[in-house]
This record gives sequence, C-alpha cells and structure tokens, in this order.
Amino acid sequence: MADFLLAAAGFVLATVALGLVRILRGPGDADRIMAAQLLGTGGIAALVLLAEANGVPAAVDVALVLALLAAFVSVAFVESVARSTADRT
Amino acid sequence: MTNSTTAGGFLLVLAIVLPVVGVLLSLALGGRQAQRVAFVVMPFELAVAVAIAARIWRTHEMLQYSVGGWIPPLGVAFRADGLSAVMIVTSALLICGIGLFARTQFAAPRGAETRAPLMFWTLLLAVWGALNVVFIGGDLFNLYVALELLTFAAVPLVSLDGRAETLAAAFRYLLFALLGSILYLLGAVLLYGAYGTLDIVLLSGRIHAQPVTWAAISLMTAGLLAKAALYPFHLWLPPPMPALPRRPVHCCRGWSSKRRSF
Amino acid sequence: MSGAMLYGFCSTVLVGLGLYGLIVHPELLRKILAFNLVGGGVFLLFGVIARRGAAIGFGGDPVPQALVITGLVVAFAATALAVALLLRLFQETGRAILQSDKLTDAPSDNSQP
Amino acid sequence: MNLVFDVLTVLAVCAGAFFFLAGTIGLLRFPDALSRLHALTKADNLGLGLIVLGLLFQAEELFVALKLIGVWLLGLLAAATVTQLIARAIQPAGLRD
Amino acid sequence: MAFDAGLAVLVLGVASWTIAARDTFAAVVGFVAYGLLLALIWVRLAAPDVALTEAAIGSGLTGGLLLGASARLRRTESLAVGEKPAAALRAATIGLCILVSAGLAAIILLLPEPAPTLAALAAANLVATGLGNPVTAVLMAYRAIDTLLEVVVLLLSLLGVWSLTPDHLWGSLPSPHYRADSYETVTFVTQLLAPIGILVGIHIFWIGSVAPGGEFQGATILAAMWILTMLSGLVDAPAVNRRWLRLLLIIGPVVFAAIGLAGFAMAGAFLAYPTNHAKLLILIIEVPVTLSVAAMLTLLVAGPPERSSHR
Repeated sequence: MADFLLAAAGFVLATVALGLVRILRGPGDADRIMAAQLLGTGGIAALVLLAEANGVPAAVDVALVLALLAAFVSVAFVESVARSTADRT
Repeated sequence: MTNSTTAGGFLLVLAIVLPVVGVLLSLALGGRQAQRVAFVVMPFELAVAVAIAARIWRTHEMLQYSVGGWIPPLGVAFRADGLSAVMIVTSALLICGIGLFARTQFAAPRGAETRAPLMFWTLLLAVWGALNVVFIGGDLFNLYVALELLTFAAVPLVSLDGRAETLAAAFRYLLFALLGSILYLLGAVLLYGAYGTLDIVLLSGRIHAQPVTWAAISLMTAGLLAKAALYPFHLWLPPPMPALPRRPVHCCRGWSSKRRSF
Repeated sequence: MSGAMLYGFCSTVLVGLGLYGLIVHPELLRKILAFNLVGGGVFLLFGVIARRGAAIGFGGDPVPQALVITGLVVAFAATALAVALLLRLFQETGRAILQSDKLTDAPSDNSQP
Repeated sequence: MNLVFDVLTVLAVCAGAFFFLAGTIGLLRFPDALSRLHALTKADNLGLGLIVLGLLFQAEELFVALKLIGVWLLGLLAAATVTQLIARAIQPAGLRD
Repeated sequence: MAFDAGLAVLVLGVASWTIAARDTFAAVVGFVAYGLLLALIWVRLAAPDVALTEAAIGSGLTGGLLLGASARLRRTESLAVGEKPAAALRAATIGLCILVSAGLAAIILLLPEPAPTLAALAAANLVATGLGNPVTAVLMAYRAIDTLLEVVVLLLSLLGVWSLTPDHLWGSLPSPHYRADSYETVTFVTQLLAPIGILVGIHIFWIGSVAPGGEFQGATILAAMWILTMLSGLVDAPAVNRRWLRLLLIIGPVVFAAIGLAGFAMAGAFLAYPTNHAKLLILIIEVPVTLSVAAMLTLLVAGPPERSSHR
C-alpha cells in the first residue's frame, strides 16, 4: 500500500510539475498564479499521500497549513495585482 | 568537569539580559523614557563588564556558564577569557561614551514620541547586548544568532537619518552581512556534520585536519570577512553614529573565536 | 546512495544557484530572492545532516532540526527588513537597484552633515 | 474488510490522480485563460477530493479523518477564491461592474 | 528513491526559474513553489516540524511579503535592463558558483559514517523537560537561549523596519490601505477563513509539546490570518505608537526572560526549569511568546507606517 501511495504522490507531483510550464510561458500573471495554485493543490495532495505512505501523520498538519496559507497567498497576489494595475493607470 | 558553570558565571548572563531588558522596557515605555532607560542600564551594565574583567583578572581562569544547566554539546555555554573580557569592557566604555556624546543630539523632545530618539536609544542597547553575546557565546549557532542580532541592530542605526545615500549604504551593508552570516552558518553546519557538536571548546578537542574542516573554516572566515570587509562604509556614518568603531572589534572577535577552535 | 545524500547534492546546487543570482542580478528584489535560495540550500544541507543522524527511533537528529526552525525565522526577519529598506529606497530614489560602486563607495562630502 | 478498503483507496486515488492529469493538460492546452481556469478548478476540487476520499478509507482515527476533510475543504476554499478573483481580474475591463 | 530524485530535480528546476525568470513577479511565484516543494522534502527527511515551518514562513509568509513588494516595484523593471553585468563577469560567476557547488558536494561525501548525532542525548533528557517532542525540547529547554535571542532578533528587525518611517509619519498606520472594497469575495473568504485559521494556529501551537508543531508555526498562522483581515479591509493596521501594541510585542520576551531569571532561584541556573514543573513553565512561556511573535510577523509584513490617518 505504501509503495502505491508513494507512486501516486510522485505521479500527482509530476503532472502538476508539467503545469509549471505555464509559469514559464505565462503569458499573463493570471496564468502564473493558476499554475502556482495547481502546484499548491498538487503539493497538498502529495503531502496527504506521503503522510499515509511514510507513516508521518504530522504531514497532514503540514497539508492543512499549506492549504490555509495557499488561500492567504492568493489573496495577497490578487491584492497586489489590483494595486499594481491601479498604480499604472 | 571542564564544561560546567564556574563561580561568577552568572555575570555573563547579566551582561546579555540587562541590555535585552533595557530594549524591551524602552519599547514599552516609549517616548522620552527610552533615553532614561538607556542611562539607567548603562552604569549597571558597565559594572557587570568591569566585574567580569576583575574576576578573570583575579582568578586567571575562564568564566563559564552553562545556560539552563544543560551542558554542551546538548546545551549552550557562555565563556569569557581575558580577551573577551577586554572586548566586553572596551565596548561597554565605547557605548557609554557614545551615549554621553549623543545625549543632546538624540534628546527626545517634550510631547509626542518621535522616531529618531526612540530608535537610537533602543538600538544602542540592542547593539550592546548583541556585542556581548558575540563576545561570550561559546557555541557556533549561538554566535550566528548573535551576528544576526548585531546586523539587525546596526543596519537601522546606519540609516537613521533616512537620506537616500545612507539608505543605499544600509542596504548594501545588509546584503553583505546576510551573505556573510549565511556562509558562516554553512561552515558551522559542515562542522556539525563532521563532529556532532557546535560548542567551540568541544570542537577544539575533536577537530582535526581534513577537507571538511578546511572547507568549513574557510567558509566561516569568508563569511566573517564579508561582514568585516565593509570598512569603507563607515565613512558614510555621521560622526555620532555608534556603529562606527565597532566593526574592528567584531571582526577581531571572529578571529579570536576561530583561533580558539584550533 | 541514500535519498538523504541525494537531497544533500540538491542543497549544494541550490547554494550555487543562489550565489549566482545574488552576484549577477542588479535588481535588489532579485538579490533578496537569491539570498533566500541560498538560505534554503544551507538549511536543506543541515536537514540532510540531521537525517543522517537518525538514531534510537528518531527519524533525524532533533538538534539540527530545531536550529533550522530558528534559522528559517531569522531568515524571514532578514527578508522583511531588506524588503522594507528596498521599498523605502525606492520611495526616495525611484530606483530598485544600487548605483555602481564608484558612486556610492567614494567618501563624499555628504558624510559630514 | 481491509482488502475492500485497500481496493477502494486504490480506485479513489487513481481517479484523483487522473483528474490532476486532466487539469494539467487543460491548463497547458486550452486556448484562453477562462477555459484554463475551468480546467484548473476540476483538478483542484475533484482531484484533491478523490485522493482525500481514498485516504479516508485508511484513516484509523476520527481526528485524522476530520483533518483530511478539513484539508480538502480548505483547498476548495482556496481554489474557489482564486478562481473567482482571477476570473474578475482577467475579465475585459468593459464587463466589470 | 525515484520519488526523491524527481522531487530534487523539480526543486532545482523551480530554483533555476526563480533565478532566470525575466519578470520579477514570475520569479516570486517560482519562489513560492520552491518553498512548497521544500516542505515536501522536509517530510521526506523525517522533519515534519521543519516542514510546518517551511510551509508557514518559508513559503507562505515570505511569499506574501515578496509578492506585495514586487507589485509595488513593478514600474522599475525597465530601468534595470541596462545594468546587467558584462558577459565575462557572468561567465566568471557561473564558474565560481559551479566550483562552490561541486566543492560542497565533494565535502559532504567526506562526512563521517556513521554520522555523529545528538539524538540519543536529546532523548535521554526528554523526561526532564516533560515534553514529548524532542524538537520543542531543543527549542524551549536545551537551547532556550537561542530561542529567546531569536525572538529578540524578530523584535529588532521590526524596530529596523519601523525606523524607516519618515519622521512626520511616526505614530501613524503601517502599509497603504488596501482598497479591498471592490472585492467582496476577499471579505467573504476572510470571514470564513480567519476563524478556521485561528483554530488551526492554536492547534498547531498546542500539539507542539508532544507532536510536530510549536509556537513559531502557530504564530505564523495567526499572523497570516491577521494580515488577511487587514488585506480584506476588515480591520485596520494598528498605529505603531499604541501602548497595547507595544505591550503585545514585548509580553513574550518579557515572560521568557522573567521565567529564565526565575530559574536562578527555582533550579539554580538561568533558563533552567525545576523538573516537576518544566512542562507547565514552558507552556507559560510559549503562550505569550506565540502572541508576541504573531504580532511581530504581522507588523513585519505590514511594513513601516505610511499613512497619517484612517480612511
């Protein structure tokens, strides 16, 4: 079971890493933050899988914290984009 | 027991705790009180410095204190030998001198709290505390924290007047200092990986010539040099700024702690 | 080669990458980012050393792990101070880069108020 | 009984992983930002949800199960926020309010 | 092993992106991803306490701080283009950095086997601290002085940030006011998220004595929630000369130092705890330290005062 879960974590990470190409390509900030959001969700999924696979229950707490701060970072992102576009005009 | 607390070791704790308490108090009381707090702390701290030096002079032995009763390698020790005592007394005299000279320039006006005096007196005490940790810290990681403490206390003092040139100087100084301390930490990490302790005395017993040691020592030296190589910067400082005479002291200490580790 | 050593090599490359960014990037915010990369590399190396020290049922040596936590907090403090200094510098000069060394390092008359 | 739970876990986790794959492909291939956003939401909500569901079959304590569900709900909330805000941010200016 | 290799490659890729990206904003997004991947690595290295800290501070709070800064600096990017260093210098730097990396890699291969460790010593003394989490024991007992000084470091960096205030704005409010009114989503999400976040923060802090977690991780989450309420315009940032704010900032280090000094009388040494009451005393220290650290982190992100009055 542990091996399967580890493999699944690896698979999820690999796919979302592909999505990172979007960060590289852009074109807009929106695409970048979408890719980061996907990576965040993928990271959270990988963490809960690792928690079970490695027998580290605390990794679920890490996932919880990551999920909380993902929301925080997204809000910070949107606020800063809103501000920088307002500054430009 | 070479690693336990010696008589009078509590003086070392006082040398660190007094300025810290001063910083906390002047921040809490604010306004005009910051200067008063500084002038209350100064004589006591000077007395502690002199007491440390006197005790070492009398006993010809190193003062040592195991914080929390935890003995290295698990715990952190403070140590002071003759050289550190000289440093402690010198910096105490310097700080008191700077305090006296800056008395009028940074006198807080009546009424509402103003920025510069509050920051100056608080940071002056902070620099003092940080220097004392640098002088007596007996543990490489503790010294890292102390170096950061010193950086964060000194950088705002550099740019206290808020002019663009001093801000640029402060930024440059901060970058070098941060790079320096991270290189230093990298060296300390390697030493821990090789010898399993960060305590300077224990390290000096275990250390032997091998590539890891050389790499670690050169990284730490490079790190301390990056902090010390900022000498020309002090030309930027307006004369009463206290960070001025302190660099050489600090860099000497770096060398002395290094020398002790061999 | 163990997984821990793999991350050890990863950490050394991170230190190198960060150093490069720190030296080459003229923009100060990029320098701050690069500094954080170096820091991440150093902490990761410490974590690898902690992992190597796994013993008596602990997955790693708790002492370096605790020190990394302290280090991360200190690195955040450093980043926050650097960012604040950078933003203030930007307000004053309208630039987010340092002028070339000749201009800023020369002892000028400004040093006497 | 354990075997049944294990099979359920494998199925749910596989399905979740598939949705992550789908989301990534969508993010890479869809032509405009809004439809990419749509693809992303699928991956977020369903992928993470299915993986959490799969792990719930393995959870031994109620508290751990609750935390897992909490992770999913928070992930959902974060995704919904981002989606909503990005959708507003990339709207053509004329459409706004 | 394959998983570790993939993760390592991924981290290096994201790190390279952070260095190489043209756009600073994109580089910062890369940095947030970098922190997230490092958190995964910390779990693989059996260091969940560090993973929590990395997720909270290293990725989350630092990411938020840098995103805000890069947005404010956006207009300057074109200015820097002309100042790129010469190709020769860059090549030399690349050489130097490869040398450093390779040298370090060679060095860590030479580290002794079996590795020296303090794990046994830390475990043997765990009973005396009354704690179940050895990492917390290191932070709060064995090396408590480092933690006390670390809190002072945070406070000093906050003073440093505050000292950048223009003189006439001293005593005013940090950070430009966020015009969040146009985003009612943000307000809604904050109202939903903040209570949950505060609970999670307290949970992470509370389990720190027995399981991975602790005051710095908990404090970071509390700080993030506080910043969120400020971003959404629900509460305003406090003026820097408020008495309650000053007391909040110093209460943690004051209690820490006071109990440390009381250790002289109670247990014969500075920062020593009497064996029977160690756990209780550590808790009494941790609660105010968590609150103070949360306030410090929040204000560090908020920056120096910039506005003279409320909206």
